[in-house]
Amino acid sequence: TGPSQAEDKFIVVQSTTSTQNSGLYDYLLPIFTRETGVEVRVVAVGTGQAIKNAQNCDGDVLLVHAKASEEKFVAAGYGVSRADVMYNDFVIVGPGSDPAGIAGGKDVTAALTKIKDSKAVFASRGDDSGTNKKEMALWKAAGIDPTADSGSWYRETGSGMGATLNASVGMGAYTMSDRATWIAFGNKGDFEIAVEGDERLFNQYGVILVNPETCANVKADLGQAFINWILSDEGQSAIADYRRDGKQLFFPNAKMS
Amino acid sequence: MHDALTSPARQRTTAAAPAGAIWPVALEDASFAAGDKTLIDRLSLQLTPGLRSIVMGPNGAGKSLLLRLVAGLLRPSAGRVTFAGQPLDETLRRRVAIVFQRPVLLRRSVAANLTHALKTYGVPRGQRAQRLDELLSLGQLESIADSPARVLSGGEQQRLSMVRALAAEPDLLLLDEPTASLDPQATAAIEALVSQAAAKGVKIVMVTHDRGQALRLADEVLFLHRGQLAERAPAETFFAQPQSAAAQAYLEGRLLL
Amino acid sequence: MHDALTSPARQRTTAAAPAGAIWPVALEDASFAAGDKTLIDRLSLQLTPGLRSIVMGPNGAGKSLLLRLVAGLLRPSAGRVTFAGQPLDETLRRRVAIVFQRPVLLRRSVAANLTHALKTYGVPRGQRAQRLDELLSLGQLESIADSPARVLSGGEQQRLSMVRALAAEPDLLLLDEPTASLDPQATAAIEALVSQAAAKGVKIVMVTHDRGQALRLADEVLFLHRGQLAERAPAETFFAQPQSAAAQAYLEGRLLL
Amino acid sequence: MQDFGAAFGQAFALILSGDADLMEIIALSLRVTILAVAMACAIGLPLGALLAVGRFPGRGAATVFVNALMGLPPVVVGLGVYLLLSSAGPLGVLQLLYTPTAMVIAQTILVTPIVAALTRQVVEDLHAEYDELLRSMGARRLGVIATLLWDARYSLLTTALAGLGRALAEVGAVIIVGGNINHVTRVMTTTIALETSKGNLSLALGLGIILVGLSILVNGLVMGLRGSAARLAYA
Amino acid sequence: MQDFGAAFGQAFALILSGDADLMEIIALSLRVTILAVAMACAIGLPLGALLAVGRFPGRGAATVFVNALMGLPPVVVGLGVYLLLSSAGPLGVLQLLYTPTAMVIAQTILVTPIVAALTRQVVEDLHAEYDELLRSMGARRLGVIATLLWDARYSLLTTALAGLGRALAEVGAVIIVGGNINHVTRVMTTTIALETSKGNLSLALGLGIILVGLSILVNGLVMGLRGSAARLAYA
Ligand SMILES: Nc1ncnc2c1ncn2[C@@H]1O[C@H](COP(=O)(O)OP(=O)(O)OP(=O)(O)O)[C@@H](O)[C@H]1O
Ligand SMILES: Nc1ncnc2c1ncn2[C@@H]1O[C@H](COP(=O)(O)OP(=O)(O)OP(=O)(O)O)[C@@H](O)[C@H]1O
Ligand SMILES: [Mg+2]
Ligand SMILES: [Mg+2]
Repeated sequence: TGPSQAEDKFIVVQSTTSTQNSGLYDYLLPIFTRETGVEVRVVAVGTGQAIKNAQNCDGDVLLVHAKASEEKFVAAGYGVSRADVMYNDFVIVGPGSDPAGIAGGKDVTAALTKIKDSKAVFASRGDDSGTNKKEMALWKAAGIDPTADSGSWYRETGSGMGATLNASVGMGAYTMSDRATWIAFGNKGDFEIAVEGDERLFNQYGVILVNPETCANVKADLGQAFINWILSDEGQSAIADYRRDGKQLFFPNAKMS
Repeated sequence: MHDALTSPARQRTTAAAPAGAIWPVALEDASFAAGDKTLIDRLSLQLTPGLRSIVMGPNGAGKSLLLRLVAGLLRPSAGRVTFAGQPLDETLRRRVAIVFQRPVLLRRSVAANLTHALKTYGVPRGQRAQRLDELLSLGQLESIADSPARVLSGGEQQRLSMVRALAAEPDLLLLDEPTASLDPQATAAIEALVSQAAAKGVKIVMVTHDRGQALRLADEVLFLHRGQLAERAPAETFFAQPQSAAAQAYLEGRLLL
Repeated sequence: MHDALTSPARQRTTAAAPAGAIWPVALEDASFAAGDKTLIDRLSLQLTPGLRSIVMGPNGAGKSLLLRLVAGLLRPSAGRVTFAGQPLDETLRRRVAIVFQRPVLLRRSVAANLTHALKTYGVPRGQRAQRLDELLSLGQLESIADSPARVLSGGEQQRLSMVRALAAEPDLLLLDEPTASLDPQATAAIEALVSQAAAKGVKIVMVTHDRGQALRLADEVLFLHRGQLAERAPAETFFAQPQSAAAQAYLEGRLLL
Repeated sequence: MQDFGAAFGQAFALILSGDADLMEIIALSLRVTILAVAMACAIGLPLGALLAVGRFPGRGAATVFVNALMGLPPVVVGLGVYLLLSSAGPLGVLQLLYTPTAMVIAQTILVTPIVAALTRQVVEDLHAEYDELLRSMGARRLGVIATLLWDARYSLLTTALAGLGRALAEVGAVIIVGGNINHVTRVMTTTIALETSKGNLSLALGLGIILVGLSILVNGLVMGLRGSAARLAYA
Repeated sequence: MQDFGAAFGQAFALILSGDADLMEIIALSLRVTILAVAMACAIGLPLGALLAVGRFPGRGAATVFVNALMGLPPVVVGLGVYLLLSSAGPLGVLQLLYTPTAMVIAQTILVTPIVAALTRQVVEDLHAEYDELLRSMGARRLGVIATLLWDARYSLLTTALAGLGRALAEVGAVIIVGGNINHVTRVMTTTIALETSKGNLSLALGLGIILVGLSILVNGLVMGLRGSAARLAYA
């Protein structure tokens, strides 16, 4: 069980795996708990599952990165309001041998086209997550329907980011990952970032308080306190301070009103 | 067995007389078939208290099956077995005890086997210790009370089965070759016990191949052959002048086919 | 049993004479203890071919344990059991067969039990069918060859165990009350078989409580009492003038303590 | 291959360090598992025995059903329990989701069919031997079950150990209903899954080695106790 | 509660639709599971029997070890096999990672200890009865094992079914070594996990119901065959 002083004062945050796997929470949350005495319990699952769990009132705060879904969530009355918290970006990673010859590029659609043309193996999460949705949008922008080749050069792993990265390394396949997960990832093998910096690879995280009117059990005060803190200067600078291997993983961009 | 005072007959008088009559016990055209073999063949038979009935017949004649039918352990495939006109029910069941040809003993000590039986027969907890001592002494089992029952010698196992059945204080006692592995002394002791019990009103139905034993104990003999009752006669008549060819051949040790 | 031509003795002559001598079979100060009980107590004994040895003694004397020690199924806790001076080894083992007091039958049909034994005894596949027929007829088991062995009547089980042991064509045959549940005809048949086998040179060691049987079969009697060899004498001497008090009491059916 | 070496290294380093977080996680793993197995035995042993000795219509179907439930997918059990315990679910008011209790419930559901199905087999085998005796004694159903369970207790240990193995190794259900919340519902298997998804494969493997070591320890303890019990008592 | 209703609805709709993807997934699930259980039995039955009848030093320890391996965490097995088969691993040249073969290997490793441990118990119980007879007949070790396995075959069915249940329900190992790749290595359990992570809980549950139905079908079939076999032959 958790620290005894917070036995009752805790909130549940439904979140994605990237924020958890990158170690951000392990850095961030103790600071908040120290200041407020409120324990934050993170349930890190796929974005879809996190939203579904929040719809079922099994959390006080939702922190994910799928803006369209988040706005739908609020519009449907499940959440009070949505606020930007921070961003990072997606990168295309691949084996050092770079079979598709895309390394060093910046244009993501060009890179995807090369991958398809060379039939280099590409691992997609294929799980409807925020990352997956972004990837599909990029394919579409490149005018490619990769799912037609699913099972051959295009492999849908139907798994989380970490599992998909493990699979990519195992298969020598390109894949798209958020930068935070990639930097923190421990099983890189000879993999390197091939494509980065395209502004279409932008990755926005948002935070939402679950609506206490739909969900009577939501701890609105504590949840709001957490949201206020994370959006505050203090919380934002804490996010900015978090580094792995000397690299900043998340860039705060809250617009406090 | 050396202590007649602890015979079951004495104990019977101490137990409350059980309600419900069981006499006559009757087989009415009862058959028992397994596969396409008719092993007991439309057998009709009445048993009433009093006479000691000895069942004889060649190996495989159906003696053990007959005892099982009477004990309600087998359901006749045709015809019926009745107790005072009724089928055997739970309340009557404990008034019939059977000693199997091949002892079945629990994976427990000798004493625990008997305690289990006393418990099952509904002897109140407070009386069990005393009854246990009586039964152990009755079976001359005191010195091996704590041995695992399944390592006992053949004769010891038979004696244990015997006193366990006596613990039931039955009205009808079915014995399947209870002295087959006993030494002369134990055989004599069991025969004495059987006679005592009979004298107190317990109906005895006993299978034996031992002609001498049958002569000593039998009031009447039931001779089974190929699942049928070939002959039923007072003991003297049977041994002096067996009527059926089968019984004649059996008694002379000739091959029966 | 009705067909002397198929006796094991005849078949022995057809099998290749096994190498290695087993005689004399000797117990040298052999003891067997379980827990703190000494069940066989420094017993010394030599068995040589020829005389039919009948083992007698009260229930629990240790007769079955003695047979198990000789058969190499129990390891003496002190002393040793030797065959021509050597401990029993794998090659000698098949020259000793034992029929247990309580038949142990495989969960198979009668025929399959015998086929299994023939296979185990190393009878070549081509000869098994014929040997099987011989054994079935020897045990009068033809009509129940396809019955599951474990539903056989007590006598049928004993006959099956008996012919299974004969299938081994042993030099030493250990029989533990092999006729205890047999009808007079089957008893006579087994006794005839035993005599025939003995006549052909098979050493017989047989336990029985049946004085008549002992008188008919015994060349010599070994009388066991409390795990010790109380008396060993030619049959006539033993029954006419037992030397030990224990044997006297036993023969008279008196209580032995 | 160096990963395997690294894994053993990590395992030893972790154990030797006596890391407080690790100890907490191990303790919770054991607590949840042992509770779940105890509950599963409390239900599964009598249930399995009933299937073995009962003579009621539908017994064959019930047996097939219980056997089939050995193949209950953990994720499905996790989902089912989640839906029941979720605030939106019928038992939401109990506020059990994301607690160790929820994990115990999910594991109990997973393990009970295993215990029941294996118990049925063991007890049925023994019942074949005891049936006629117990019926001839007029033993009631409950007495029969008690007798059989007691006399088969050494064989049933293996059944319980099979359930223990399943519970100890299980991750799919507990991660859904427990949420793998740090310091609250994080157990060995969910930690291993987390480290795997972080790509810390040798750490994950190291934790796995510790978990297997734990399993060996518990099994050794149980078999040791069984041994002494069998030697001591024959009641 | 409406989720449960929806789940059953989804399950039926899916089955009735005869969806080709679903059929492909079910077929692969069955293929992988049955192969793995067959291999696990081929290894586990004799191994368990050997543990039951053998009299060799270290037998007790080996038994504890096999029992403990029933608690092998699937994720750990998955990782181990992944590291062996990955391109960087010692068996990388075989190119087996992310193939059904890899899944069969992982499941075989998971199921074998279960089959072996349960077999040991069943065979040991029977051996207690047959031991003296078989020794007196001079039966060799192999013959003893063959005799015991054959005579215990009906009891051992439950053992195999326990293994089957485990394999059918397993997700942690196959998702790592199979990769849950659509049309290649996607099986029922990995699909359920995927739909769960998408938040399609009632679809996931529906698939779970189909999987349990499958398990019931297979178990029913096996028990039915067993019944007819037992009735027909007593060889
Ligand atoms: N379930 C069964 N299936 C097939 N045959 C059976 C079954 N039960 C008994 N039998 C056969 O029925 C016959 C009668 O068996 P039973 O045990 O009653 O004989 P018995 O008269 O007691 O003989 P014994 O003196 O040898 O004990 C035997 O031939 C036996 O093989
Ligand atoms: N493993 C054991 N542990 C404890 N006692 C045992 C064990 N095996 C046998 N005994 C005891 O040893 C004694 C001798 O047993 P054994 O079976 O040799 O007797 P027996 O002479 O064959 O008697 P019976 O005529 O009744 O068959 C018995 O009292 C029995 O209870
Ligand atoms: Mg009989
Ligand atoms: Mg004996």
